[in-house]
Amino acid sequence: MSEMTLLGAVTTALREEMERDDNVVLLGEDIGVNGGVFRATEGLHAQFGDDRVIDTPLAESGIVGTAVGMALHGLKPVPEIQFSDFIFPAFDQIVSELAKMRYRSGGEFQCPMVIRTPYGGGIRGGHYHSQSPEAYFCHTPGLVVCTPSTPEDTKGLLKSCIRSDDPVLFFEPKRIYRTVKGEVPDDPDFTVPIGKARVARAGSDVTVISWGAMVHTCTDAANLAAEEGIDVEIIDARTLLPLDEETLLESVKKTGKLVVASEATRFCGVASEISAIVAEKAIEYMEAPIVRITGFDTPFPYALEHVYMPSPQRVLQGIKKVATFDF
Amino acid sequence: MSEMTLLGAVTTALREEMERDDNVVLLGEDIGVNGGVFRATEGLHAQFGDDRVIDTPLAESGIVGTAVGMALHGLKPVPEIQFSDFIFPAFDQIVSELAKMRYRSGGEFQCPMVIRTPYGGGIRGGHYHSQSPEAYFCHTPGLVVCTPSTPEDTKGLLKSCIRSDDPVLFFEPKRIYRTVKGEVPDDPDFTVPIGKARVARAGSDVTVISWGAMVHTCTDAANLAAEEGIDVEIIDARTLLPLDEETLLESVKKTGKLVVASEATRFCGVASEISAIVAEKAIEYMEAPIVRITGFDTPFPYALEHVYMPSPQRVLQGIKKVATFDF
Amino acid sequence: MPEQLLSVLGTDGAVKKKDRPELSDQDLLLLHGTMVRTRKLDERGMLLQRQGRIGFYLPAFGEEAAHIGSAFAAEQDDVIAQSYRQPGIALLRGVSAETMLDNCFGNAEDIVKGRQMPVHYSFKDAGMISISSPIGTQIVQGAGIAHAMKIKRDGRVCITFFGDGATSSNDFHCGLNFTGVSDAPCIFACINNQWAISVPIAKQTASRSMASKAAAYGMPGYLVDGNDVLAVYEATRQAVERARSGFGPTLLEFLTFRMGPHSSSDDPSRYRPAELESEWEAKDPIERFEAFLLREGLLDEDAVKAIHAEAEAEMSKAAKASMVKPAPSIDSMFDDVYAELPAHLAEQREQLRSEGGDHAVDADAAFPL
Amino acid sequence: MPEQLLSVLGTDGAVKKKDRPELSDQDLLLLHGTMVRTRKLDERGMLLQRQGRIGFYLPAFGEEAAHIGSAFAAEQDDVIAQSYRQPGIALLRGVSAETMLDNCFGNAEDIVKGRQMPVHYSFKDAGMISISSPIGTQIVQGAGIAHAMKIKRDGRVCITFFGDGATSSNDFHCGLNFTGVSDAPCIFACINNQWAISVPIAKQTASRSMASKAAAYGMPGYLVDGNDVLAVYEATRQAVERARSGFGPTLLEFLTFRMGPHSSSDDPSRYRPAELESEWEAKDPIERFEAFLLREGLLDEDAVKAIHAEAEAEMSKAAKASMVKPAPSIDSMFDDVYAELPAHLAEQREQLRSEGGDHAVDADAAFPL
Ligand SMILES: Cc1ncc(C[n+]2csc(CCOP(=O)(O)OP(=O)(O)O)c2C)c(N)n1
Ligand SMILES: Cc1ncc(C[n+]2csc(CCOP(=O)(O)OP(=O)(O)O)c2C)c(N)n1
Ligand SMILES: [Mg+2]
Ligand SMILES: [Mg+2]
Repeated sequence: MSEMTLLGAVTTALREEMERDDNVVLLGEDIGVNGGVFRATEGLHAQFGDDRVIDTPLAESGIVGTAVGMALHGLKPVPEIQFSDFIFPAFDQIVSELAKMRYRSGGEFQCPMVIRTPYGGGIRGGHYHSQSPEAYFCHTPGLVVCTPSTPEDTKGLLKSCIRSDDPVLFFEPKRIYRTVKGEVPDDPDFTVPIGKARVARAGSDVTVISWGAMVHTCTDAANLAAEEGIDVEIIDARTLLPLDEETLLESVKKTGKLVVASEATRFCGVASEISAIVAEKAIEYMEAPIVRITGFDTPFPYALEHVYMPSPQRVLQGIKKVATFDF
Repeated sequence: MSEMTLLGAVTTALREEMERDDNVVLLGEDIGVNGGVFRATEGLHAQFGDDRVIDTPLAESGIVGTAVGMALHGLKPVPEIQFSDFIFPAFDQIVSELAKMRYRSGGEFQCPMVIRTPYGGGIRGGHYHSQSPEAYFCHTPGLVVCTPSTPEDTKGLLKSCIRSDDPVLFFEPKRIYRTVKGEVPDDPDFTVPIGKARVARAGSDVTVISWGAMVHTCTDAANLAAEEGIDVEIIDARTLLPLDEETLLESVKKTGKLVVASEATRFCGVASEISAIVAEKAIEYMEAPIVRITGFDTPFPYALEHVYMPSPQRVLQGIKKVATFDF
Repeated sequence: MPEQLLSVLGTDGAVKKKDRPELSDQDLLLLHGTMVRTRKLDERGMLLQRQGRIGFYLPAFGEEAAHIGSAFAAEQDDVIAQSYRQPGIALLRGVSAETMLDNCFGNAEDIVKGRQMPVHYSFKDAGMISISSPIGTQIVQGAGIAHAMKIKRDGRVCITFFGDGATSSNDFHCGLNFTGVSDAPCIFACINNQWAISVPIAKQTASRSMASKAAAYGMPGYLVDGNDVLAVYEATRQAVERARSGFGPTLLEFLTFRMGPHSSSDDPSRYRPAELESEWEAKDPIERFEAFLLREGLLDEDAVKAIHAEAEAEMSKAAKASMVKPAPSIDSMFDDVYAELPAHLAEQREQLRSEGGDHAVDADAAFPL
Repeated sequence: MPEQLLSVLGTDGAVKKKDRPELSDQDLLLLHGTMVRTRKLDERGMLLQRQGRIGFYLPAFGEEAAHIGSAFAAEQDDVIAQSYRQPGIALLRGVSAETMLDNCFGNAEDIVKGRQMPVHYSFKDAGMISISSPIGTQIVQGAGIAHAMKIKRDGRVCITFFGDGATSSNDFHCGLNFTGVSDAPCIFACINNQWAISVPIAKQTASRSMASKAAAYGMPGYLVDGNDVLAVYEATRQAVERARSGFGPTLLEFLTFRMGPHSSSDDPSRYRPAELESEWEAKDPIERFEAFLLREGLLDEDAVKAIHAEAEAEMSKAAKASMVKPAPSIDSMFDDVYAELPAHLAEQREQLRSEGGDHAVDADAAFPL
């Protein structure tokens, strides 16, 4: 085991998988000599050279489109989108091409790749350096969407994703890149399975499901709730698509109360999907409304970021609402 | 009143608004001399000329980006995206620019425009001529999303949208462009309000909410249900963002049973949002699971389109499930 | 000099000795045969659509020289990333007409399992990647394929085909710009048929030619007579040789004319003059090549007729065979979304199975692509 | 001939008589004063960031001639669509430094209501559209603005500014291609500072120059010495005149150098050699212009010093004034999403109000743009 930051876990996973498989190549803006603007690829250009760590021109659709071609020809590209807010120029290549390639070719072709991208608020980035766009990709069959919250899961999931045959959107919670540290297994074959949630905290009164940096906000909220005698179970979804419904449903059937917490804007977000799944499959167990604690349905503001983002207190409010609800 | 098709209502609304306001301009691929591949702009080039009916180069991001600039300089553009499946190259201009312009400029600028685009399946169009991508836009604060289902609403809503100060995605249900006909008011100031749902059929046992071509599928299902003694209320959402929660909640509080029907893929779709709203705000009234009848979570298939798309029978199955549910 | 139209074949079929590409008689006849077969396949496709047997078809009338001549300059293990309007490449690379029509019927033997519209082929064994509808996407993918070839040093090249309309796409810009920088072995082959559905090239770009766009990406560009199969072949051969030798990408523009409608849904009389059509009919690339073959004595009139008749028979037979095959299984709808079926799709498949397949909706067939 | 670098000012400040643009002494001094004020504003912005008073800053050190000289060639009611790195245009057009710093502080008097990061201005009254972070988006918007001008026949032109990195964007391609066809009065002004964060132009494009990309769109392109404010002005003046007279768009490339970091989050020593930086420091556009003004007798050394000191004082005063203003109201977060507040946002605002504003999260300040 080694202690590392979440960012360090990204770099370690990339290095290990590049050492393991010559077909793994990285491409993106500023990822070479500069090591990425967050330094996620620090040292990799020096170690693997120009052919495998490629600084590209400034065009996300070119990055993903090129990566699709590379994957079609047998490489395993791991493109970086510098901020997830800048993924939209690549949306067509992701939604129309990457996601559908295996299906539309009757299984003749596949495009395994991992699109890594830092996401989320809390770094005073305003509109265009703070968004949480995971729902757009979750609405797209054929994609896998992952959102780790710990260094261990980051390393293990990223490695699973690189080894997977499916195209993955790997959303890295940049707010906690450096602030969250943890022990991570050194075994180069340590992986975390795609599609499996993690019970981050066991509890019996209320289920809280979340992902990415919000898991830590929820943990703070759960601690506050404990002081008020409410025992919260936290599920870290880890993979959003395909979602681990089993773990979710098992928990809500036990607690009968659910809070879904997400940084993203609410309307048509992943929080809504999770709520809908429960309302369809376990409504008879529910003893309270299903509460979503999310970003507001406005663009992400700069100066008011601290009130825009769901705080532990706001999550706590949701927990208390469902805990005390009486039909 | 005049009888017209849904397509005719589009053309009529465009013509009337262009006659009313010189700032209204159309742009898109093949919309000029050719009148659009569906003929929605038939005759408008001849009537209004090159300056106001503009055939563009083949680039949706260019179409929307140009329209954003035109709107910034006081025109009221109505771009056409030939099929909604081809809107994704324009995604960045829509999500990053159009939707956020007023907010990010502190209200200095706005980009009123209506992006018209035919959507949905049922024309044997396969992957790329059949999708229902409305949820992507509903997850984007700042946009208005409309989906009419009748000629009257099409004319009235499109006119409201063109007169609105907000940017609108106007999804036209192409499957019923020519098959659905109806009486439409001739009054050039006839409009239908944005953000208001319509009770398409009053009923007391089960609420079905839908939009676009699916409203007709739901009507067929409701007729089948009636034969089995189930009285269905159908809500035609008409506007998806902002959604008319009031009409929806009023209905489900009455019936206690809800089926949400949509052509789009399920995961993170608008159907899920509607379900989540009810699960959050009216769960105590619900007497059955909230059932979503939607497209499957696969790309849109060609040869199996007829089993992919929700049929009246499939909607009926959902209606019966909630009607007969026992906690 | 992009502005000079490279041409080899005279309109009368005459060729200057020094211009004649090094092609064996067999090669020349193979080129001709493939062009004729492609024409007949397209005629059959249009007929099947008019008969209501398939929902849609999209022909390449008039563009046979441009795409077949070009693809002929690549080796079989070079990769083709094409648009929907180069059917002849598959025939050239040994795909049977029946396999292609299986796709148009979307039947159980369709390689893409009936999932895409007609003419959206995928022929991995023939080195041809899956075709999609969105315009231009294959251009940057071709750039990526070539970039992978460069990294793998596998000695291959990629040719990506696209239309004049596609030069306006984001992916054209990205594909050429990235490849200018990477120097990957990619040939960008623009089939300029002068129309993007109803939009003429003058409304597509103000550039003097498509070929001249190459300079913006630091690569050579050549304007080639796209109805001259020998010029097309030779220009591509040289580009392939440069790419394979490590000298990087080339943009080729093949100037031609879409002699038919955009697709079975299109009516060109709405937007282009009949005279223009007759003018270009006179330049039919197959007739022009046949003039050459006759002049060279490689074929006589009877042989030409026989080749046409044989191709016709081939397509008729293929259509008959494809027509009777069953539809794909309903279960197959859930395969290939992911490498393994995830739980939610297993559940949805179960749900569909439980319906017993009787919940079909009616779809109406005609629509414009 | 795009490849010829257009230049007027010698490095020693000498100008050939025939090359000298028709600018009054007052104009020349205004240009100089604005360049100096811009430099001082940027220094102040960087200082405020280093002091932790603002979260982020992005300077235009070394690029003052390129953007100020260019914008000076437009009339006040011509429209500017710019990127985040042309602060001098706002100063030139009469926006006060305090107003600009209000944006950097995101305070209650910030025109954009504290909603965007520092340097993301919107100055409608000064004819400058809202700046956003995504690279290139303003290029095609500029094309649209110009297209609207053409339709409205209002006699205006639009200048859109963008970096070398932005030439790779989809919106560059669309903006120039659409305008080539529409012939709208748009000037595309590429500030080629040779870097896109850490990526040098050689990795950005293989094109010989950015100006030479103009041919791909059927418009003229000129490569201009971007550290020579007179050449920049004159090239733009001619382009504006052409556009206003109905002769369509022009692409201008101003070759310059980003003398500072990309932004307060960037450390250029990681990716570019110090020697290169010193080489370009010697070409400082302000010093070069001052050499001219001294030589022409428009200023003497003392006057130059006074101008710098005055600009310095202006920025210090502006910073002090901005610094003490309160934050925007929490309620304001829900305004301007729509023209009218929809029900769901009213409800969310109510919810936030009910919290009493005590649910704040901690945000850490440093991050790379
Ligand atoms: C992104 C996108 N936008 C629009 C369309 C609709 N469409 C299909 S073909 C076509 C014209 C293509 O023209 P060109 O690239 O010249 O190819 P051609 O059809 O002439 O071979 C259009 C606009 C599409 N398929 N994809
Ligand atoms: C679409 C997009 N991708 C990535 C970024 C991150 N980013 C910010 S500035 C920049 C470099 C821009 O370079 P250039 O266009 O040359 O302008 P300069 O900063 O040199 O003025 C990058 C990559 C972004 N803002 N937008
Ligand atoms: Mg064409
Ligand atoms: Mg730059």
